[in-house]
Amino acid sequence: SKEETQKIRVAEVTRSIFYAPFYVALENGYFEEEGLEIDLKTTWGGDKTMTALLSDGADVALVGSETTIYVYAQGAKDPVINFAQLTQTDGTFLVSREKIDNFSWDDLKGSTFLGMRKGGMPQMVGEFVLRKHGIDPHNDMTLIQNIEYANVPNAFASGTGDFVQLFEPVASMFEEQGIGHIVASFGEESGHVPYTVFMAKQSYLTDNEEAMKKFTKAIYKAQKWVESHSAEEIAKVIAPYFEDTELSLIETVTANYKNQGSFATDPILDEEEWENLQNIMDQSGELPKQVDYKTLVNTKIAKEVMKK
Amino acid sequence: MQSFFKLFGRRWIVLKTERLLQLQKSYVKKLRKEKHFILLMQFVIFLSFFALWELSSTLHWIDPLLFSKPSKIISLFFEKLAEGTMLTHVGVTLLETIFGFLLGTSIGTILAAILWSSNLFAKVSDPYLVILNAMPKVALGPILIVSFGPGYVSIIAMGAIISVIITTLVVYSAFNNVDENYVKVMKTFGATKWQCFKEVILPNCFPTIISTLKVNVGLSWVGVIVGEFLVSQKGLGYLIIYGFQVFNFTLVLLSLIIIAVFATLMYKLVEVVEHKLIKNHSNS
Amino acid sequence: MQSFFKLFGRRWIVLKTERLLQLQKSYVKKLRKEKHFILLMQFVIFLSFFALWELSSTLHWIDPLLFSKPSKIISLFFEKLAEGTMLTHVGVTLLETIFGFLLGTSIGTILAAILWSSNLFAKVSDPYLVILNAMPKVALGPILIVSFGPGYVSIIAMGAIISVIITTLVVYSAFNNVDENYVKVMKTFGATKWQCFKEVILPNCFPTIISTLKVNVGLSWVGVIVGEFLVSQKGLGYLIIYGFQVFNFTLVLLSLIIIAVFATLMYKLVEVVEHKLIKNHSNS
Amino acid sequence: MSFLQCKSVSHAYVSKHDTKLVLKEINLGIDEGEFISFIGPSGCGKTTLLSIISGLLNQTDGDVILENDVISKPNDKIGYMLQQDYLFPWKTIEENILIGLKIRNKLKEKNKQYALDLLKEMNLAEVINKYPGELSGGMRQRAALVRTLATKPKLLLLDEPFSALDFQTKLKLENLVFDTLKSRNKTAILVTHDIGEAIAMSDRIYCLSANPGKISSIFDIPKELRTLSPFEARHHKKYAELFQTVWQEMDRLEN
Amino acid sequence: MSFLQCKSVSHAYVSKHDTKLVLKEINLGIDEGEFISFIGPSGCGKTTLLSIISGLLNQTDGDVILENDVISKPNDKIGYMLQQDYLFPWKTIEENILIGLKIRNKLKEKNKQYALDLLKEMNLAEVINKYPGELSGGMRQRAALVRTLATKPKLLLLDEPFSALDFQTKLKLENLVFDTLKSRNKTAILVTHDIGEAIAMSDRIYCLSANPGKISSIFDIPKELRTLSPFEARHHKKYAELFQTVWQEMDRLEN
Ligand SMILES: Nc1ncnc2c1ncn2[C@@H]1O[C@H](COP(=O)(O)OP(=O)(O)OP(=O)(O)O)[C@@H](O)[C@H]1O
Ligand SMILES: Nc1ncnc2c1ncn2[C@@H]1O[C@H](COP(=O)(O)OP(=O)(O)OP(=O)(O)O)[C@@H](O)[C@H]1O
Ligand SMILES: [Mg+2]
Ligand SMILES: [Mg+2]
Repeated sequence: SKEETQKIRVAEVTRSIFYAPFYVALENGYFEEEGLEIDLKTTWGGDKTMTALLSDGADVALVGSETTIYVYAQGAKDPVINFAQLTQTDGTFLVSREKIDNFSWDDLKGSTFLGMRKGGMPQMVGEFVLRKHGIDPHNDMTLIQNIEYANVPNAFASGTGDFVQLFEPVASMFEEQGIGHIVASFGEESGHVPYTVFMAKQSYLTDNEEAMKKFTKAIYKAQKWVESHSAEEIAKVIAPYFEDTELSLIETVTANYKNQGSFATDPILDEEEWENLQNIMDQSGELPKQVDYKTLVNTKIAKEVMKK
Repeated sequence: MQSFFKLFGRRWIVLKTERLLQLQKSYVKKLRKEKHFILLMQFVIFLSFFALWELSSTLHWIDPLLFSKPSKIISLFFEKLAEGTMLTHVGVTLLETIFGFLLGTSIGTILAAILWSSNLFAKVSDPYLVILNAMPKVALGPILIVSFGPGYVSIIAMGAIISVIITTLVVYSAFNNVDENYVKVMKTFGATKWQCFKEVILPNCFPTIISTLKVNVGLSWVGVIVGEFLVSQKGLGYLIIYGFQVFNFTLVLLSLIIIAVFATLMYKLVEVVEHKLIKNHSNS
Repeated sequence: MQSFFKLFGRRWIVLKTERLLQLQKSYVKKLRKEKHFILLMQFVIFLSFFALWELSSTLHWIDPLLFSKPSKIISLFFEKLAEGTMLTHVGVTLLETIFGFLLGTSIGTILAAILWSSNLFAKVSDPYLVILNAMPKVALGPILIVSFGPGYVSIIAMGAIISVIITTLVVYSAFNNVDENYVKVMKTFGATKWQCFKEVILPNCFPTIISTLKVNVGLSWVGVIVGEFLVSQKGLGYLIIYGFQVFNFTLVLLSLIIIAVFATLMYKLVEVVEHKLIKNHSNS
Repeated sequence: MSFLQCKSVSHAYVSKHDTKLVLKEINLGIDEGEFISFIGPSGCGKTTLLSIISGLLNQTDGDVILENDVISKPNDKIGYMLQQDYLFPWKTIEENILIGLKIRNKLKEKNKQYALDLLKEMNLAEVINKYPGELSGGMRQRAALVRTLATKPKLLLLDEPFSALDFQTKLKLENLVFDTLKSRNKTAILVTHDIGEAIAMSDRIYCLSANPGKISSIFDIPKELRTLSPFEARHHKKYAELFQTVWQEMDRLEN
Repeated sequence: MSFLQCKSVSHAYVSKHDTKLVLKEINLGIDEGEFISFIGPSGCGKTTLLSIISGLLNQTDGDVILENDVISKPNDKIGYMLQQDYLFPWKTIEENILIGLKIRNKLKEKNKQYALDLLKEMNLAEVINKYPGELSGGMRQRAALVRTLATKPKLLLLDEPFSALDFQTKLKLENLVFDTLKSRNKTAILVTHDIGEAIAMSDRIYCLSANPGKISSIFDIPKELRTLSPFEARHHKKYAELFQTVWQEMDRLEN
């Protein structure tokens, strides 16, 4: 019903340019158009985001799909269901300390690699990509995986490691400052995965199906807008969400992501992506058990929204 | 020689007040000189620290990206101040800390009173108190988030929980260490247990309670910062985490400095309150 | 009535030793009964806590996903023990804590001695010490990683840094509060400042130093856990973070329980050492 | 029957590891208005006996009877003054001296006036709003006396009230206390280590021996000394004689 | 010239807000072997004077001369005993009594033996390995005396050494200290509040008046009393007379 606005509490896993379409939806008023009021909260880290969702501190979470598998594997009675995809590739980049003109993945052999913490999506994708290029992450190089997500950049900047796996905008910043050089994108290498997805408890989805449809519709609208606009235009719209980042940097980063097709163009989480995710998790030894696509993914909402 | 002394002695009597005044004057002068020297030294240290920082950052002796530099921090500070966001962050953290602090102290004191009132209860709960006390409370972060949700409540709970057990133990031991002769005096007048508590035990331990406040302020800051590291949208701990996220070390260091300033102010405030309240308490 | 007393008095003399023994016996009996009751109550509390937990988790009064349940925790414990990984984690954290603790205490004591030796230096550094003391040290975590690199050193540094200033302040104030008459006695024998320190100041403050140990153990745990939250791939703090990350709350709670056990053991150990060392110290 | 009677009072402290008989069959009777002293070696049970008489401690055996009432808990008629003043440092002198009336719910204007008059009599009127920490030892002890007397007890128990004072102050306070109590016809029991004090102030001295504490001898003070103020008594020749006798008795008890 | 001479010794404590003249022109001479007492109201500067004589405190004016040496810092020839024993609780009695020799680097077998003999003389041989906390007040004070005497000072400064003890113990210790010092021909200065003690122990009494502290009167003790032990002296008739005189002087000084 459009007369009354419904409030939806969203917990995002972090504040990142990677989630540009979401901020576009907020900033361009797509949610308001649908009669939704979004109460956005940043709950740093997948663990806290999922906890917020499970302990009813939030209605919808924006976080990696792997968490839904973890939760399901622990025997949740009311599992968390993925219903709208936001990003479809990994968002990290491979940054090297020295400038390398003709980078080949073999350069990583024998080096010290500063990776992400165990159990998270970036780490799993990182190892997956390395393996894909014939590198055994635990034997062919010195792998440092002990650092909390937010502290990885400063560990690298203060001299640890030859290579580092970094999120934006830090990767571009390092490039700018000459601390490191982006040599590859994990997003390009990983193939499509449900990297960041909107999800909610099953019970919530059932009880608020209409609202969730509206929510997905707003997201879809934003995805189309992002697809059809330049990085410069996008950066301008989302700038208010990144107070302390320079506009030019936002633009660079947006362009990077846009160019490698990180932003999903529609909210549907495909089965192929799902299996890719499980495959990646399995290779890292973090997959507690195989979970059927249908069990944790709701495509009905997205499909209906796209039909209209 | 003796005559010299006689003479001197005599002269001294005549000049007595004058001489004393002179002694006083040179003493005060020495004191003032020392004080000025100390202030100067402190100032020099302060200045050279920041100057060295600025210099080494500018000359790239240290990585300016990681260690920023004072001039940048100051300009960021004014920028944030102009925007008005800094005040909100500081306000949020301060409020959380004060709430956590007051909660922790008052709950701790009440628990101590309950323990005091029932010896049996105290004995039964002893091992649990020891465990709770030894437990590093920051490890409970995840549990708090699960229990209180990811919001202010969790942060304040962290600020409170970190000080509540230690307050209980310290205040309870103070209750028990009250010189029993004070209680004996009360008992000779036929006082009840509650009267003894109200008139003797509590006022006697007031200084201890106030002293725990000083410790608790510090603990509450730790709790709130750790809490804000885990869940927050606003506040100085949030700024640190956020600053890291966007690799803005100027912001991180600015937040650290502001935390240091406010933590110190709060500590000093409690100290002033302590001095005021305890003044009449001390027995000569 | 008087005759009764006479009689009673007489009887009493005869029965004296017997009567005393009986008094003693009934007293000891009462004590034992109370002790048993207390143990029983403690056990009942312990049991009902875990039973209630198990029950409410099984019956879904609380979300078993978030709060796990004791039976699962226990089985996970044995599983991890069989794998042998648990021992490594515990060992790592314990070592870090012990190192941090020893470092913090010894550096703090040395700093206190330096402050004591130079009054001027103490006065100059006073405001800086106040700021450093009030500063919530956990906020410095990121800075430590930048300075000491992402590894054990940072964690141990965190465990040490969190206790070093408070040790300095407490021990320095103890040094200054030594009854000056003890020093006066030394001075009448023409003792130097160093002799006074060695023979009087330090041994006099030994109990205080040992007492700060008890506080420091707790602080070091906090520092190490926070440190492990930030950088680590082993240790109990790491297990908590990891368990949280993969949403295995059973692991989180198991780690918390193990932390509680070891923190308590370490605290008790220091307490025992304290009692042993202080025994002869106390003046009657 | 006497004003106060102890009948075969015995007391044993029971602890986990042993039982110590501290008082053994103390029998004594004190008439109204008498001033009695207990002396004896340290640890012989003097404080214990006072605590029993005051009703703060329940004896193992025997009875304490005050004006036909058996004492088993603190009683309005008894005032107890401890070795140190134990004024409450966080209360003003006024609050301190009125605490007894307050606890007993007798804070009527009349009683309050009585206490304030006593304070004036002790030359403490001008410190009424000060805190104990601001007073000298002698002043504090006097305030403590006022606090004890404010509730108008008939029997005063004084446990070494002067031992923490310096010699001159002590001599002066002895006189003051003596006059105050005599003029109000209070009955008093004084515990002291100072033989001279016992002789100078009291009508009768009970010497206690230790392990277990029992009455080993009783000295009646000659009339000549009784009527004198303590300070004067100390310079009477009978004083020196009696001092020697008691000293020897004490010496015997201690070895 | 006397053994010890104070020449126009004055002292003022200077603080931030005011300067207090505590001692004003103290002139005195003490011969070797003499036993001198200082008495005076609290705060008249007795401890200050002792500190100056001991060299611990530097006077504002005047000179202290001991056997022709000007005293300006602690000196081997002087032993100082404080009001309480201040034995180090963390050291055994043996370590305590040898600390002076240790500090002065004189821990030779001969000196050590001297200290241990003294300890035996004081009846403390069997507590040599105990800690001060396990001793009674009198024993502790005796141990403190041994500690002071162990370095063989020629001049002893005693600052109210008996004030924390109970009456009997005090009388006994007075005798012991008196005998010990006399037999070794030590010179001694005793500070006390107890007029009786001053009369019983010393050869001469200096009465100090307060604000600023100066010598207000000197009492020479009659020969009859000097030769008696303190305990006996207290019962001599000249004692009572002198007591009255000094008492009145003190009373005058205090008001
Ligand atoms: N609460 C108690 N529990 C066990 N023993 C006690 C207790 N109070 C006193 N005693 C013991 O009883 C004995 C008598 O103690 P009490 O205090 O009555 O002696 P006192 O004559 O007053 O000694 P003092 O002259 O030193 O004051 C002492 O040996 C003491 O150790
Ligand atoms: N270090 C100091 N600084 C300032 N004033 C002091 C100091 N020491 C003592 N005084 C003051 O000097 C005066 C004399 O002190 P002193 O201790 O010498 O007196 P006293 O005669 O020994 O007193 P008492 O009999 O109480 O021991 C007192 O008024 C005291 O307050
Ligand atoms: Mg007693
Ligand atoms: Mg003095």
